[in-house]
Amino acid sequence: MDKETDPQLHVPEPAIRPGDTPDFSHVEIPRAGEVRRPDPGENPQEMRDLAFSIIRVLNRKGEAVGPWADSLSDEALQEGLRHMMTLRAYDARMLKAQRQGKTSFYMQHLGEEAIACAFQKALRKGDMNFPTYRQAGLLIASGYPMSDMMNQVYSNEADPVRGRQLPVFYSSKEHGFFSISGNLATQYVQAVGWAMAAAIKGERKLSVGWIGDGSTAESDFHGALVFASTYKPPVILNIVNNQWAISTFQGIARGGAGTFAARGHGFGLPALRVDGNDYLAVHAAAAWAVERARRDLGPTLIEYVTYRAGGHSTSDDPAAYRPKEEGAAWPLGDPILRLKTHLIQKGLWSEERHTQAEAEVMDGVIAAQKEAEAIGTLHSGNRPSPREMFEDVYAEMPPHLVRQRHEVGY
Amino acid sequence: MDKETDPQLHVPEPAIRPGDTPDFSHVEIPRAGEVRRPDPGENPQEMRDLAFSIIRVLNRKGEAVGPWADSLSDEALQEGLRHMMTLRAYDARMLKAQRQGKTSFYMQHLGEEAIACAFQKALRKGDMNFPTYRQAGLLIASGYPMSDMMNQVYSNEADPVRGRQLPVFYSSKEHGFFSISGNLATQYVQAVGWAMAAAIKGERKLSVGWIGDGSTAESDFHGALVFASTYKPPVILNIVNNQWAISTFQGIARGGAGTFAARGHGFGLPALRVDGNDYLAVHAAAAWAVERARRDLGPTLIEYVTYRAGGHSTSDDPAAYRPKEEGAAWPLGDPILRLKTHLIQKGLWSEERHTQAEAEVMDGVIAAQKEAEAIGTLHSGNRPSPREMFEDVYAEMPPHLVRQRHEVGY
Amino acid sequence: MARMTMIEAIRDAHTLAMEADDDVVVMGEDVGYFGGVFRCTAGLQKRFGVQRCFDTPISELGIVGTAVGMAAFGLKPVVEIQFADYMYPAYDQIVSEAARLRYRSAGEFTCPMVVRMPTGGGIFGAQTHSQSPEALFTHVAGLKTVVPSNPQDAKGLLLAAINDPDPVIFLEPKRLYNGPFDGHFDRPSQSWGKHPLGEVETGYYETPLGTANIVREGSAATLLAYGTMVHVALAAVEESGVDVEVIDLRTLLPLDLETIAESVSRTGRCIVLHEATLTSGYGAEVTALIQGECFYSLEAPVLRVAGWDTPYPHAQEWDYFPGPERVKRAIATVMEG
Amino acid sequence: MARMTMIEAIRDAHTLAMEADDDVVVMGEDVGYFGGVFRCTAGLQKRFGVQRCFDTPISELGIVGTAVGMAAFGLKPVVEIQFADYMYPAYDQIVSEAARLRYRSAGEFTCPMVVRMPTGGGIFGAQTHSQSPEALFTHVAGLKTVVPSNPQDAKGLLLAAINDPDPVIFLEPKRLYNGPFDGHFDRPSQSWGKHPLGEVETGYYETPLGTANIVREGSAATLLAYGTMVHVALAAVEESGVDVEVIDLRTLLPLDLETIAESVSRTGRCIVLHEATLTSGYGAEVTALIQGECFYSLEAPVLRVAGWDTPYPHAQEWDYFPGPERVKRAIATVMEG
Ligand SMILES: Cc1ncc(C[n+]2csc(CCOP(=O)(O)OP(=O)(O)O)c2C)c(N)n1
Ligand SMILES: Cc1ncc(C[n+]2csc(CCOP(=O)(O)OP(=O)(O)O)c2C)c(N)n1
Ligand SMILES: [Mg+2]
Ligand SMILES: [Mg+2]
Repeated sequence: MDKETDPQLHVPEPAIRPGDTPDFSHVEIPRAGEVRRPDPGENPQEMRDLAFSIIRVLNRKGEAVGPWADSLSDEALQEGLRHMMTLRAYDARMLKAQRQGKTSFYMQHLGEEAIACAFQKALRKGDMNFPTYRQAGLLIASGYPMSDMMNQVYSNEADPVRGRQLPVFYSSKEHGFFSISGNLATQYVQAVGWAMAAAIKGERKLSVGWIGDGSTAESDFHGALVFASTYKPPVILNIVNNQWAISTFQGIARGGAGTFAARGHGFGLPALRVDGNDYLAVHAAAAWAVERARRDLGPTLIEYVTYRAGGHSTSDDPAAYRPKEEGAAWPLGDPILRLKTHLIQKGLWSEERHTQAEAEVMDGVIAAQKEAEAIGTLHSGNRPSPREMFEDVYAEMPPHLVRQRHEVGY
Repeated sequence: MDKETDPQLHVPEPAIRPGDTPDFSHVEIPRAGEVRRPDPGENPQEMRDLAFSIIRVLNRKGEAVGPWADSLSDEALQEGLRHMMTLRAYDARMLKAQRQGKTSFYMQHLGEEAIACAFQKALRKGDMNFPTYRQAGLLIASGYPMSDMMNQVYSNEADPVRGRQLPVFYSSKEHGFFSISGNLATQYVQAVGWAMAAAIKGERKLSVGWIGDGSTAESDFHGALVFASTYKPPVILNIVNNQWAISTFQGIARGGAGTFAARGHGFGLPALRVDGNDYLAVHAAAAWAVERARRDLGPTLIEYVTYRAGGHSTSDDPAAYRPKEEGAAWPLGDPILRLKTHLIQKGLWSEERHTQAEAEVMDGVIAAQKEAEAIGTLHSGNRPSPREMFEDVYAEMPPHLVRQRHEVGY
Repeated sequence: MARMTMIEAIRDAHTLAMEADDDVVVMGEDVGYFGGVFRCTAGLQKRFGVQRCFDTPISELGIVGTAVGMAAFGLKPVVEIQFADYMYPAYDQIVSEAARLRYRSAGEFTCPMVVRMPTGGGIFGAQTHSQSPEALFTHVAGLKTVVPSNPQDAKGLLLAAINDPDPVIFLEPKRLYNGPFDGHFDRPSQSWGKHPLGEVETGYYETPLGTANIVREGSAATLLAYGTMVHVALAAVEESGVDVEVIDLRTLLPLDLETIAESVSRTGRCIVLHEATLTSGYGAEVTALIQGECFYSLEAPVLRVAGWDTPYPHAQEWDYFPGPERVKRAIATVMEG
Repeated sequence: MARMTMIEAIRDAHTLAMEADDDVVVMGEDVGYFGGVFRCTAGLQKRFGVQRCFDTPISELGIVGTAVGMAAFGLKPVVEIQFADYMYPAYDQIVSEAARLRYRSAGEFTCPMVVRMPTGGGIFGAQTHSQSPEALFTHVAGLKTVVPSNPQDAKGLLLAAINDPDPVIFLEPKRLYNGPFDGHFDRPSQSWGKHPLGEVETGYYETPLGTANIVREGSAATLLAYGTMVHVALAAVEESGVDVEVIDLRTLLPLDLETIAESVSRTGRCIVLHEATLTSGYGAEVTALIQGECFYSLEAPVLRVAGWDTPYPHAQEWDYFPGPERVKRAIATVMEG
């Protein structure tokens, strides 16, 4: 044996901290179009390479290149741009509303808009997402009314979840958006259970689990992979790697693994790694995984590489743990800008139309906001009755709750 | 997209069930000596192949061959044989004692003796095992007094854990054997914590986590791999794949992964797969992983391929879920027989010496048993006082427990 | 009517529920091919196929977590946790997810699920095969908690639980699986073969959740028990010669407070029994409720007889188990008070 | 003496413990570089290095599970769970492992560990940032459970907890971090800057676990509270004009039953307050104990004022929170009884 060494705790550290100059040169980024596209039916053991590269479609010039291109029509691309712009405008208004004291809390999607917006377009009615708090794009891309989103954020009388949940914890069965939990990762394994149920019933529906990079460390992530790997139900397991988990960089959760996608290899699952700021790449990867599910070929794990450009939530100030300029230095760019460039390059869009669209989108958001605020905001106007506090604990209210409700005077 | 299919739940089933003829032809077993031995310092990414083969040293003729041979001296091999024989004799006597009503429960090691016995010899004083209930070989190979093991099994007055624990739930800090929990997998992550502590203090000690194939599905397995992969402390993570988890075959826990060792790949950990019925292979793999730990190169994951030849415990009758003859058909043979053949082949042993050793070993076990039974067995003779029931809940007994103890009359 | 052990009654309930409703699926560790380590699901896989009764990986989190997803889809999963002592890895999914899904989605998603688990001691199972964690469930809004004490109730309560639109924790006192047990560990084991409640109604019936059962009428005091302790209570009362009323709570949440309060108001004395650890056990809640409801009728403080505040030991099993001697002493004390 | 918020007091306790003993290590989600989402560990990593204060992956199981291993090695880990609502994934490690290690190894292995977690509501955190799970710990033999209500106690109790040879659950009412809060949500926030208990002893001191504190003497009734509810209690008592004694329990287990029983025997009336869900909450245990200890002195049933048996809602926060109005009504009721 070689010489012994005193052991040390190896605590991973990000390369850069406040005061340093942002540097992403260690992030290996392949050129767009470079990664192969195997047939969805190919043996997962034969496609391990896909977990160590990044599937990209849009190149620097905004062209769609390579085998993952062309999954979307021109109209769909324009719609996609509008969804992302809507989400960004929505975020901006809600952040402001929170600062104005109209609600208690908000979480934005800045820089990550492509992922949920594009993914949703690969699904159909009857499919079910089990989202985290950073996938409102799923609702927007599925046509959920924005005023209802705001009613939820404001916990007003029209809030679909009756004021019970923290802002952004939406729920819509109709739109394939499972009620958000707030406990990280718990819903990842539920997504697998939902797909198992679809398999048991032989119904052609699939489910989608969503999780953040940091949350993959949780137990439910393992439970999900174990059950998915064992019963092979129609589920897609998405990991949104936005580089940060509040103040903790992704190296802490990832440890010695090269990538999060690699986690799938221990379970024999096909694992893709995708440019999360590339609307086209996200959609193509989603469609590939959806095809696997619809052909009953089993689950797919997908890691989206992106960057959380904003604070974790309105309670967070990222300047305390990363350089302010880090976002601007992020090498995968801005998803809206990239799709816009692509559309312009294709002759489907222009700077003028974009400016106009921005105004239209903002008008829409403001109109929805007016509608919602006319009903009420957290501390003013109509809010759900205290009576509702006691409802839906059970289908039927048991005697002890009736008693407690009476004590409050209802 | 190709044609859609109605999804189905894919429930893995063992190839053979009671009534069928045992058939292990699907188990791929490489020839002894075939698997390469990389330098322990080699990049884990470069040794993924080791998780998909089986490291073997003893060939059919009982010769030690290949790059993993020669980690043990002649004396050590003879000692190893004696340890395994002792464990088997101990098991036989304790099973009988349980049937005679001398205790409530017992769990045997039949067919798996090599793993813990050989592994222990790669450790040194100060190292700590976090074992499951099927690693009594660690105690035997480290010279723990057998009568104390029996005192524990009998829950008598001399039981080191004061009658509090189920039989076989030993504990010995001195012998590097952490108190057994009974909740599967929980101690796997504790082993990582123990090694983190050694790393924090810079003390040259390592820890070893032990887990069964079935138990790798538990959350703590993931927690252990996440923390091990992140902080790279001196820990060895052992998986004993004995093909069964009570009535459930290993395919249920393993799902779509080729092997349990492959679980390490998602975390960037070096992962070995070893013939668990080959004393020499187990020791060599252990020594390799120990070298990694002592050089502060980080954790190692090892899967031992073996077969649980007996029932899960005295409460189990495996004939209900697998053919009775399956054990005999197991292609990796019997660990004692294989080491014996090797020693004979080397001229270090003979049938006569073996018969004589068997008798000696059994005498020793019986002598220990007499000693223990003179103190008492579960339902007869001296047992720990009910007073002890209230001790060690806390370092100092709080008032409410003193009160309760008084109620019992102590 | 048919003679059944509690195991057979539970199996019968599964079978009837699965026959009645295709959406009922059963899963857990060793429950499929083998039929469960206590045989409660034996035969189901053969009868209903691997898609409706199957073995799972050893992950209580995974079992309950996937069951929540299945229930949200529209199935009615009935899952087995091999021993209650092993439910902790699933506790987050039970407490944070199953229990709150209806509430947080305002009824849009629901979780009609049953989590069965064997509880209690008396089989020399030590700390990891003897626990009674009911209080960890009764504290959680959104859950119902049921503990049967005999085959007839076990079947009817399980059918009611499976049919319930909300998550139900179904705790099965394993010491009662094969026969009633009154705590006299030194006497021969009883079987359900001769016990009146081993005579079980055939066919589908439900025993409504939330109704207690007065198993022995009496006037001198009220003894509240559930699970194994019902039988201990009955034995202790007979041996004490005091005319104590014994109530089998059957459902801990919702609790049949009316029946209890009526009895205690009448008798003026009350003892609450359970095997679980005393401090913050379910007996605390019952005691607190009774002293509130019946304060002016109480002649003596409500007494609790429960497991000691220690882990469940192996060799000292019978020193730990709250048997008839302790209950008799409590009866004497409460009658003096 | 020095002016401190509760956050600063907790930070000070960490610093002093780490200075005094190299074996004290601190870890948790965001506790390292950033210093914790509530800043309770700010500065520790810089001062003591990454080997003694570091960020962990988001795995409460992993945090507590590795801490158990570290404690068994001989360290004294102090870990933070970001919100008590997120402790469930670690519950198995706490209950089955940390709490029972000394017992099951007969003292050979021990677990001197502190698990800190912010609890309680009042910050519009809804169901996943508002819970008070103390009863889930007090039911578990082998754990101690502590809830400070002010900076002076928080520091002394935390130092005592770190120095304790057994696992201690340390619950920090997050609504008290920056100032006392008496439940009058519609009045301006208070800070610790002017509160007498914001004046904290400098240097190392321990506030012994298991001793309650009479924070207001009185003769008409006894109000038992802990954490945020201590301040609610005091406000309600002042406003009620009734001469109620207020006791801050500080440690729930072990409980200072002597001080409580003495008080209730004297006043004959008692109210127990907590923010957690009523049913099977810690108030049930205290009520059960008091009706046992003080039965013959009680003039009225012990009353519990607690959170409703629902998840903690967002918009209805102040309908849920047991504020001074509810406490005043309880005082009136108990005085009538
Ligand atoms: C079980 C649990 N633990 C901790 C938290 C607190 N928490 C909320 S978000 C968060 C970070 C999550 O990071 P990541 O998974 O990367 O998602 P992101 O916020 O980056 O989208 C933490 C620690 C929680 N909500 N649930
Ligand atoms: C948390 C938990 N769940 C379930 C059990 C019940 N149980 C005891 S052993 C066992 C099978 C374990 O199989 P494996 O991990 O393969 O180990 P082996 O018995 O084969 O050595 C089960 C399910 C337990 N002890 N703990
Ligand atoms: Mg993230
Ligand atoms: Mg096994």
